[in-house]
Amino acid sequence: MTIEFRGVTKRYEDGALAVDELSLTVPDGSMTVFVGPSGCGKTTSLRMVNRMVEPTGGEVLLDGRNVRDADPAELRRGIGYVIQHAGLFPHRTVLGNIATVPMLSGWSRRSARRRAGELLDTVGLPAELGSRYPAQLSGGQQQRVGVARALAADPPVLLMDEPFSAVDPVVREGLQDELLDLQRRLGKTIVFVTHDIDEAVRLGDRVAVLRVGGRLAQYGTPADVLRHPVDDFVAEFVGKDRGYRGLSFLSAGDLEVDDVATAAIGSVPEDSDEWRLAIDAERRPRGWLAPGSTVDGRLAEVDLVAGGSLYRRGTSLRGALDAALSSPASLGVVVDDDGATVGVVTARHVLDVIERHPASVTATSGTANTTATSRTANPTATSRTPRA
Amino acid sequence: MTIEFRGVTKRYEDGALAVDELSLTVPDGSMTVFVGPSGCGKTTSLRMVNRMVEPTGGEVLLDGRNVRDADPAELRRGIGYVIQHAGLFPHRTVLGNIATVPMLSGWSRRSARRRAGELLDTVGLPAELGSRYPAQLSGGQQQRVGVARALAADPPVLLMDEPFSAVDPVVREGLQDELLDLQRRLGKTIVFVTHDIDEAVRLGDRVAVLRVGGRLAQYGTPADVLRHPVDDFVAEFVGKDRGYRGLSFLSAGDLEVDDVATAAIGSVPEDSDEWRLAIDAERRPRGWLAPGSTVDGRLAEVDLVAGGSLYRRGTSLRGALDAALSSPASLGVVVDDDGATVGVVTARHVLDVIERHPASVTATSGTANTTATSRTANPTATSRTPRA
Amino acid sequence: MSITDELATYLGSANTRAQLWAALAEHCYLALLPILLGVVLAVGAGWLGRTWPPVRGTLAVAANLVYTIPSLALFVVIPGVIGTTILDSVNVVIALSLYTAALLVRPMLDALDAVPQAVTASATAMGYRPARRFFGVELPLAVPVLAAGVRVAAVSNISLVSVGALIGVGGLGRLFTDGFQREYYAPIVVGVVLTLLLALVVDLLLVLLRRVLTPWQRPASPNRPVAAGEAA
Amino acid sequence: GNPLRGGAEGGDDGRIVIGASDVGESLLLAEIYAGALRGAGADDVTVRPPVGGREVLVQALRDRSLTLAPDYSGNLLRHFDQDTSATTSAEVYRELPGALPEGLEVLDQSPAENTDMLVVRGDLAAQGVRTISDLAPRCDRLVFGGPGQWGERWRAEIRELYGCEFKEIRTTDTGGPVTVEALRSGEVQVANMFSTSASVYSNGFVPLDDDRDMFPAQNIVPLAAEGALSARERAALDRVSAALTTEKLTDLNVEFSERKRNPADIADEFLAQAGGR
Amino acid sequence: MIAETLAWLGDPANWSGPGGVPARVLEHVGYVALALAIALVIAVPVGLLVGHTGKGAVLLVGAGNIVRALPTLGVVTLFFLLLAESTPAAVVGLVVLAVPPIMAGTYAGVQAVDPHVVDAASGVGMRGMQRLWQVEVPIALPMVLGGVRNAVLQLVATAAVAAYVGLGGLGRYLMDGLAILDYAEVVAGALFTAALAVVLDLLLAGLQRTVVPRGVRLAELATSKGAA
Ligand SMILES: Nc1ncnc2c1ncn2[C@@H]1O[C@H](COP(=O)(O)OP(=O)(O)OP(=O)(O)O)[C@@H](O)[C@H]1O
Ligand SMILES: Nc1ncnc2c1ncn2[C@@H]1O[C@H](COP(=O)(O)OP(=O)(O)OP(=O)(O)O)[C@@H](O)[C@H]1O
Ligand SMILES: [Mg+2]
Ligand SMILES: [Mg+2]
Repeated sequence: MTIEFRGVTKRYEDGALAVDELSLTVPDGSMTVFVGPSGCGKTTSLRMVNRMVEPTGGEVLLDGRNVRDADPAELRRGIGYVIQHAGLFPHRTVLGNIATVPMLSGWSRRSARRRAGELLDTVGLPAELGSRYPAQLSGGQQQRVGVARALAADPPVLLMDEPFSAVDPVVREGLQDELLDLQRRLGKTIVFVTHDIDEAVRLGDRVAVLRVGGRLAQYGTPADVLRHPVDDFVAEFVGKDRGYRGLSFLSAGDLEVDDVATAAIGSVPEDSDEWRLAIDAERRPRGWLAPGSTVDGRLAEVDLVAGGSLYRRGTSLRGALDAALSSPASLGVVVDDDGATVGVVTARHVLDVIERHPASVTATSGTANTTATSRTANPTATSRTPRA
Repeated sequence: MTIEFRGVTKRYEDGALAVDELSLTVPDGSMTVFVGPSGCGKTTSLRMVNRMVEPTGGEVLLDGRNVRDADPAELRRGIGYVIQHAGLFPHRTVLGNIATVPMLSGWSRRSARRRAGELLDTVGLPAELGSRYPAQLSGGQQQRVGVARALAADPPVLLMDEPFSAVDPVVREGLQDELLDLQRRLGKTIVFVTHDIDEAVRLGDRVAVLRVGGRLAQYGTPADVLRHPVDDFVAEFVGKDRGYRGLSFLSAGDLEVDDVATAAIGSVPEDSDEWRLAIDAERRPRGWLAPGSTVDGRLAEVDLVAGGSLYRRGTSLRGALDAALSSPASLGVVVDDDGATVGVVTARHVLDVIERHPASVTATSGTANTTATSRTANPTATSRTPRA
Repeated sequence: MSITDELATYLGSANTRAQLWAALAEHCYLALLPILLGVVLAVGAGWLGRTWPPVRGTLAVAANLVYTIPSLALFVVIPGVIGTTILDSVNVVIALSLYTAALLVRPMLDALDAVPQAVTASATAMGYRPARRFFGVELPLAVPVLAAGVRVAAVSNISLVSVGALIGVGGLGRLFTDGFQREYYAPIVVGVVLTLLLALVVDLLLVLLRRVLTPWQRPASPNRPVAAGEAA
Repeated sequence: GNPLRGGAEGGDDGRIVIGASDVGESLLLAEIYAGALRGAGADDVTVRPPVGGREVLVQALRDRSLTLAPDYSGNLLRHFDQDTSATTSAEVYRELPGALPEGLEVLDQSPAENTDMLVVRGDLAAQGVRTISDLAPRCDRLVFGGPGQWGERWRAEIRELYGCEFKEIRTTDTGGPVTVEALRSGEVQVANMFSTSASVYSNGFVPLDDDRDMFPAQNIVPLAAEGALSARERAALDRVSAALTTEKLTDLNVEFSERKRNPADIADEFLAQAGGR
Repeated sequence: MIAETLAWLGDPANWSGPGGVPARVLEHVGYVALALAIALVIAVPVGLLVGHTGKGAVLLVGAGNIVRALPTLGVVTLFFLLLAESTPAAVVGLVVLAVPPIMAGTYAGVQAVDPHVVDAASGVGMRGMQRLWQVEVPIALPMVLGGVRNAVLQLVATAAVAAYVGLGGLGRYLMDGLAILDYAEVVAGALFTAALAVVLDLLLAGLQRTVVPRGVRLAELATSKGAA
């Protein structure tokens, strides 16, 4: 289901202009992330989709139909909504929470709860959590229940308002992975709100950067926004590591992988004046053996220098560069999907690939329109902000 | 004043082991940051310094004297304490809050308030805020007042428990800068608690990474922790960008700065098939003029491609690499302290410098002791965690 | 005569015991029915305050005003207003219902306000219409706070019913007037003790009822404590 | 509905509700009536706890919340006929039926009397105050204690008959503990009490002789809602009234307010003695 | 009834002398003030202590509930018999009535002080009593006064029972009116009682405004706005 904002404006009763002439399209089956500083109108924009907020100007269309023409309650039952802290009903069990929308839509209690049980599985929660109350779950589990609840009636559209901001960074990353996976499997049209540019870039097919006052600053693919911010506001907002982060969107392509001297744990390595990668029986990297170091008898973990981050073959250049930079040997270890060592890369190889990449800059004149180097179809967006 | 933890253990009445045999020394005038996942005992450790929590084993020494021998209230008046959410007294004005400790210590009302006024300035707040109440301040301002209050009696030691966690990232960065500046000027001995590794690395002379169960995983300089995590827990905790982040601790040294073709805004540039850096009258970079682009008349901002991040000369290699990576021309712009263009660097130059850096790895055998590549004196620490 | 002897003599009469039971039964009826009615009224007020916020101020003021009227006066004036007979126990029931409602309106409104915004917002977003949301989500979540208010109201009611004895409808209160008239400690002591016991039992039952109505507040699993939202 | 209230109170369904005023012995009399009626076969008889004064009882009898209540002939007459000059038992009882409003009736009156009387403490009596006439010259220095409605009923009378105008008329209660306490402590010097009241004598108070017959005869008389009682029930009540004498009533009062016995128990004993059942 | 009440109010006899409205109001206020003063002396220290130390909260709530359940009429009559004096009996009954709300308000107020603030108070080196007086009490004041207002409302409404044991006050109109079914008098009594309660409550609200620290009010405002 395609979501389209057409010149949408929201001015609250107190005169605050929360959203100003927002126009953009979220194509069917894709995820758009609204990102921007606090108070820039992200939540307001999101809520105009399910009529929790009524626009004071413009219109929001779902598959071309103005949402204003739908009965609000009916409309909302067809749109999943997930918010920060999950907004779970504390007085209902996990299953009761998930079954809410089906029950509202008139399903029988039994089938609603059966569906809820399935969804527990979909979001990766064990079935025995079903009878718990939200207060008995961890933050991450609550968020998963929130997602399951939003999915319960199998709505084509999902709205998610900072759903993961209350959980700690590690759990958060796990939840993001699961959301990406879910999205791949279910193909919903998702609007996601966050104020964290990293999250936006990680999740979105497209990112809409809003500025305070509710104006769209830029709408484009994450690569676009990171690599070609339209103005200083966006540049500042995406942060000073944007060059490095932008590598996330460069595929490794023909990255040259070198062989590396290895030494198996348990073997008796000869002395050597080069760095050797210690590997175990499954060829998984365990650490580095420094040049000139001597090993008493068989090679054991205690003889090693801790390794750097690992680079999984086929992922973006960001990981490759970090692997090389973090390695004590300056050699980034490349592993396959099973974690077995494939070889090593140097930072220089990575730079080679970066340089070989086609210069993706097409917007040579100072238009503020977003560029077209999208991962998916060309987003329809109008950013009316002139270059700062 | 030196703070020393000697085999400090805290087991709460309910049996929870919050801190387990913690031993480390915070040298006089330095800042140590405790970092670790939620519940790892950071707060507990911190509060044992000013006896808000009494250890169940071991001892905490201030300049060699066991804190247990001091009167708690007296002790606390000599130790500044800043907590999350600032913990300001809502019924007192800003000045009243800051003057609390001097008044408790028997200063006259007048001198206490005069001192409070000075401190407002120290923490960068305008004097007119003095008569406001905490509820009338923004989160960032409240945090500043919290810091001022802790500084009021000019204590040699400051304890700060996630003081900036309630404010948004931009404000937070500002507060961190101010804290670093303050620390430079006042030379307090500071223990700082956070669960954000970025904050820890940014602020600390030393970072103590704790694991759940209250055990010290690693104690060392930020560079150390980022570049040589002692085990998988620390490696995982410091995150997967650690190679890149670790560049923060490599000085640019003899980084080669190249000249770059420039074009002044307002001039009429000739056509050219190389990237040219657009600069203004003060030589500040404004963006890039793409190869082969034509300019109608005088060069204006609209003709330009947005530039990448800027690299300030003399700062770490991290900024230099990002500047190169984020530049549409693959040339990172180097500026001086006034923001005027000095030249450009390429990613390759940066790699050259990285490679020329002395391999800082000295711990070639698998000891878990921290390495000695410290920014300051060798920290005294015992991490009893074996390699994972 | 010592008080124990006096009590023994007093309770020795079968007629006395029969009267005590009747008084106790009447006391229960007079104190407990108003709680039920008062809760219904307060819920109604809460609903009104939620759906039409401008009346909230009025509701709060009205509740406070009701509370300022002496119970005795209310007992006596009610027949004049609604046309019941003066000895009708309905007068007491109505008066106490009003007091209960007055006592509960504030906590009711506060409790409804305390329902986390995220929860109401997600209910709305899931397609709840207002009435269903109120009864299905907001009201249940207000129960813990409301329950605390009901406990106070119940105990106050049980104590207040006695005043009805001055108009001849007072349950155990008649023991006080009787003891007073005859300068007789026994009935007063028995009356006070029975009132306290009744209050204790009712309070206990309300606590149990609250537990039954709020299963989510029970720490069912050991891994996470549940925030206790109980007011004193 | 109210499970304790049943249907229409004091109605024609055979249910009998007996009321009592806040005069102490009223409850005792009500229990005696209740016992007598039960003896006469009425099976649904309740005694309500005391409520206020005559005004309340009359109102309740008229709206049939009550069926029956004990009353005192003289005051009852005055209640409906302010200007009556009847003072003797016979005069009063003769005038009563005519004075009663629609819906009320009185049964046979009992020879037992319980009149209002003014009492003083022993010390005042010792100064020679034995009658109200003795009291009259001192009235303007004395504080009087009595029920709330006393002033309205008697202030003018006592001024007219005796020329007594009290310094202050204070509200205590209807011959109950507050009155006793006030007189005992000297807070009031004269009080209105009742002739059968045990506490007058147990406290050493001295009743003053009503030498100009201000207080009318006060024979005990059952006041009933008209037609609410069967002939058999009326007969039972008449028998009880006949059996009750002033001495007997005073004795019963001692049992009630001095020995603190349950009024129902006292009533049972009395009725057994009087062969009322 | 309205006409009769107006007539009663218009009768000058009801406005003068020992039985007149001004005298009755004064008596009424007297009982309330005396009972309130005693209740404050009992309830506030207990509430502060329990709130400050956090010890005995269960006991306090339990005891509060039991005291609340004590029937005022029972207490008054019992003490009348015990003391053979009307005023102390009535006052004891009223004190019993006023203690629970004041105690609960005080305790809840101290207990509700943001734990971060209490923690900060200890952290800057305040000793127990300094923390209590300099931090907990000022912040708890709104709730303490809330409890007092609550108590005053109940006191004013219930001081009428004093009339039952022969005392004055506005309850006199209720009791005497009731005895002779003079509705006008009862209604007048009720009106004056209610009006007195409202006036006293307004006075206390004014007091609350002046004694509650501005910062605390601002903080309350901020949170209530946040919640709205
Ligand atoms: N109900 C409302 N009435 C008045 N103004 C409002 C209302 N809701 C939001 N606003 C204002 O509209 C602007 C946008 O608010 P919105 O909640 O959409 O921001 P946001 O981007 O979601 O911010 P945050 O990141 O803090 O959640 C803000 O200035 C806010 O104060
Ligand atoms: N007063 C207490 N009583 C019992 N256990 C406690 C108490 N305070 C803390 N703990 C427990 O001790 C452990 C360490 O707590 P502490 O507050 O020091 O952690 P922390 O590292 O500061 O965590 P966070 O990042 O969440 O603030 C936790 O498991 C916690 O549950
Ligand atoms: Mg928002
Ligand atoms: Mg902590």
